[in-house]
Amino acid sequence: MRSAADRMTGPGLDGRKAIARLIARDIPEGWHVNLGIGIPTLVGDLVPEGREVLFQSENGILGMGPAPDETLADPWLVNAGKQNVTLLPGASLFDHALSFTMIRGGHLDLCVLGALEVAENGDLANWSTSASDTAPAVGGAMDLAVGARRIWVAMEHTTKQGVSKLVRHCSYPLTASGVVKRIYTNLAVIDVTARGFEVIELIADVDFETVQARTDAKLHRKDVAG
Amino acid sequence: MRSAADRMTGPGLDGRKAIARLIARDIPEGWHVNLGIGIPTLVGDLVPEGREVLFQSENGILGMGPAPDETLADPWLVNAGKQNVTLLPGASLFDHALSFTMIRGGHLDLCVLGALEVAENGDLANWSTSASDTAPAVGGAMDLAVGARRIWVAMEHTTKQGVSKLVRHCSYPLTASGVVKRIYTNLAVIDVTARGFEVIELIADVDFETVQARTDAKLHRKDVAG
Amino acid sequence: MIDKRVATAAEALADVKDGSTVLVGGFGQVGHPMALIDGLIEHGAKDLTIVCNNAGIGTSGLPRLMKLGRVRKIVCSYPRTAAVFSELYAAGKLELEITPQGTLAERIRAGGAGIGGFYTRTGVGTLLAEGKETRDIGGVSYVLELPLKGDLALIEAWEADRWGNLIFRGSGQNFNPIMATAAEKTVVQVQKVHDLGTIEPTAVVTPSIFVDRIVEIPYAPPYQAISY
Amino acid sequence: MIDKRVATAAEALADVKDGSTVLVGGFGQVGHPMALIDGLIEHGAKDLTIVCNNAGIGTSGLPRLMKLGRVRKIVCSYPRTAAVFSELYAAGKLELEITPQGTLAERIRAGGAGIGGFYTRTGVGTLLAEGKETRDIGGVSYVLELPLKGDLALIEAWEADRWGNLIFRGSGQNFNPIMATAAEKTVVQVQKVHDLGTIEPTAVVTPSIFVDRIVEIPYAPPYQAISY
Repeated sequence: MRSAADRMTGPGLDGRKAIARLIARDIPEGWHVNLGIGIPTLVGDLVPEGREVLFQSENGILGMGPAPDETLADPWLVNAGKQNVTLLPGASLFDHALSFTMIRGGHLDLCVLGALEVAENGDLANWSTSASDTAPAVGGAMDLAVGARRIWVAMEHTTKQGVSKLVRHCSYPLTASGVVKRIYTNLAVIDVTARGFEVIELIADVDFETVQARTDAKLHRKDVAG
Repeated sequence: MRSAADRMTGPGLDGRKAIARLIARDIPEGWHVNLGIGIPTLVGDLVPEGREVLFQSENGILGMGPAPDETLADPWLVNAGKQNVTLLPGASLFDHALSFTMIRGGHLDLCVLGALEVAENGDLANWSTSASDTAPAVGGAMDLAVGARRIWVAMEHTTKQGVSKLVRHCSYPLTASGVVKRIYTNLAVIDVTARGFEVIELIADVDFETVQARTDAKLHRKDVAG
Repeated sequence: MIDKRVATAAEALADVKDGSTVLVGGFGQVGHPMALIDGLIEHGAKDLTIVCNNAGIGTSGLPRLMKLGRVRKIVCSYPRTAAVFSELYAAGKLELEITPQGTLAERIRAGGAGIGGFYTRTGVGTLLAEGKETRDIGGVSYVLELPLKGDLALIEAWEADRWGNLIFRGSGQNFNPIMATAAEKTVVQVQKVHDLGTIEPTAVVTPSIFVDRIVEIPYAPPYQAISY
Repeated sequence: MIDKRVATAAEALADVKDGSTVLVGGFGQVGHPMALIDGLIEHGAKDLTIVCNNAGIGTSGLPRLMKLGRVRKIVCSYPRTAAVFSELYAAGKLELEITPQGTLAERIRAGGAGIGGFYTRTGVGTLLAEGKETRDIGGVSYVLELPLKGDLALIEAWEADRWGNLIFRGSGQNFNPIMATAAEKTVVQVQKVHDLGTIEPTAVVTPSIFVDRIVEIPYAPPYQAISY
């Protein structure tokens, strides 16, 4: 068992899996979902047995299955993070044009992304730390952020230095404006609503005040006005 | 044998086939060619034995073969004129988006179209007889006319009333501006050049003066200035 | 378990609203979803906008829908396939938006792909570009065309699985794969539904994400294969 | 007889000119034409613009081409895959045009499909839309993106026939089918060339019209399958 203090200083693989497991719990059957690199990728293996969820990868896969045993991996089949993957019965393979038709055309029910910062109006910053980045790389993040019907963010609540990643205004370059609908951290599950951040679930033994203390923006309690 | 007079009053099936045969003669091996409805469609069956030419149909076929025996026709396989067709070994089938990528993207070496009028600057009118057409229908003509690398026109030299279809300026609504490169009629083969219509071949026993008399625009002789 | 099969066209179309824009697949009669159009006729929805390359053939299907006065407008490239269309249009009882075939295809693809508009050379300087923005890009003239989306797409495929992966036969793809991407609800008429995994991942033409409902209609040749 | 096979990468690339824009397929190492890139290195062409989703991995292929100083500019979505790129870019020795991955794909498709430009929501309000036209269409903000074309496309497919019909394996399609449409010359590295007619018409992913030259490289797994 990891302590609340551990979760506050940032989770290891177990903690990251715990975040991913909450997300997997909340994805209904039948959704089409793209998973970003990092914690989001872990979601794919954690969907409850028997629930059919279709995972999409922007390099042309719909219907990815569990991660393969390394020795049995098909080297021709990789996901957006270039990791080997498997296919479920019913999977399909296609090119980048059709893949981004799915993404940009609003056909994905959900995309789960990592983030550097999320602002209380739903702004997302997850691709670059400055306008003078020495090696900027955006990948499919901007397309996914504007294209999927819902954006959920999976991230540690603070940086390793303890700085809140939930903010009033993003300081890093934006990926997209006003797109994040929900955030899963090691401390809480938080909806982005018209009034800002709304805590809908506290993780284990962490209380609301502790999460607020770690957050650089006002948190609201669900079902409590103001 | 049909007489020159026959050819001047408009060809029957034999005459239309004669025009199509000339076109088939002039298509080099390896070209990708779309054939319009009417005389152009006849070209497909007239390519000399052993010469590989790939015929495209805008409804998603590349590599059409000879017209099928009616009783053996595959009802799921039709060309742009909704006639049953066959496939050569090496054919491919695809959707309208990819078909018009071929067409609009400049990948066809040639499109052979029918016409109501062709002007000496290469303007093409082949889709509508007036702006108040009671049932206008354009099909793929405008896309083909601007997209293919070359437009050749196959048509009778004059209307049934004897009016020239080669004109100084089109009177019918345009399909596209300045796109026609060559015209095959029952009287002559005519290139559209910087100086206008240039006769490059006279059909059988018709002479230049006769063709000029039937043409409502100046004709130039190939290799003769002025 | 995801299972998009419904028993009848009537069930698949139960929630269609008056005033809907309906994308209808097919080129001529190949890939044209006759059973679903019959279902739409039965359903009774009116004031429809139909997007289809042709206006149908003969008196069944789209011509019947038009004859019944249920179509307000038709968007197509080549309507001159049905006498009913010509009569209604000449009588001013049917709006027509005529669009070059490749532009029609690209507008539907844009609708499905989240593209807000695109520039094409097709139609520049012609009647069909009148009232549209034209623009010089790199010394070439283009016309701006806007995306086309449907409330409903009615398409025909050859075979499917219960998730909605589709394969097509012969020249039956035509507008179907792009229309499947461009509507709120995509209903497919297929000749056979296979077990999941029967269709190879590389063979899938329309991935299941684009399909909402599947109606199985036993194997039969296209409604009518006419040369004209 | 149409036969697009050539014996070696060197022969297939003999006419590449300095200053060419080269579209290079692949996502990571899958579908990435390593043998053709080696051919390009051998050939010696310089002042190249490379369009590729990634900047390569390790020190072979694209990183080697960059290290040799033959690349002037790279257009991609995710270059942060090769240390060589980062070094050269930080040293100001390499131009970078970074493009969102879906916009990169759509720009290449537009290049191949004769589209003069298109509007996308991707990137609106971000650094990557700076200097680009933005426009309101139906109450939504879009940014105008222009087509990308190559003098040359280097792609990898799984199998082909002598006309150039292509099929792909696993996630090997990625950028390859669209790049094949968007270059003056498309050269393909395949693992096997079959007799004409062996590949079913419905199975063809890239129709032969888009392919100019085919180099057969015997079956082998992707150059490197690394997780990072």
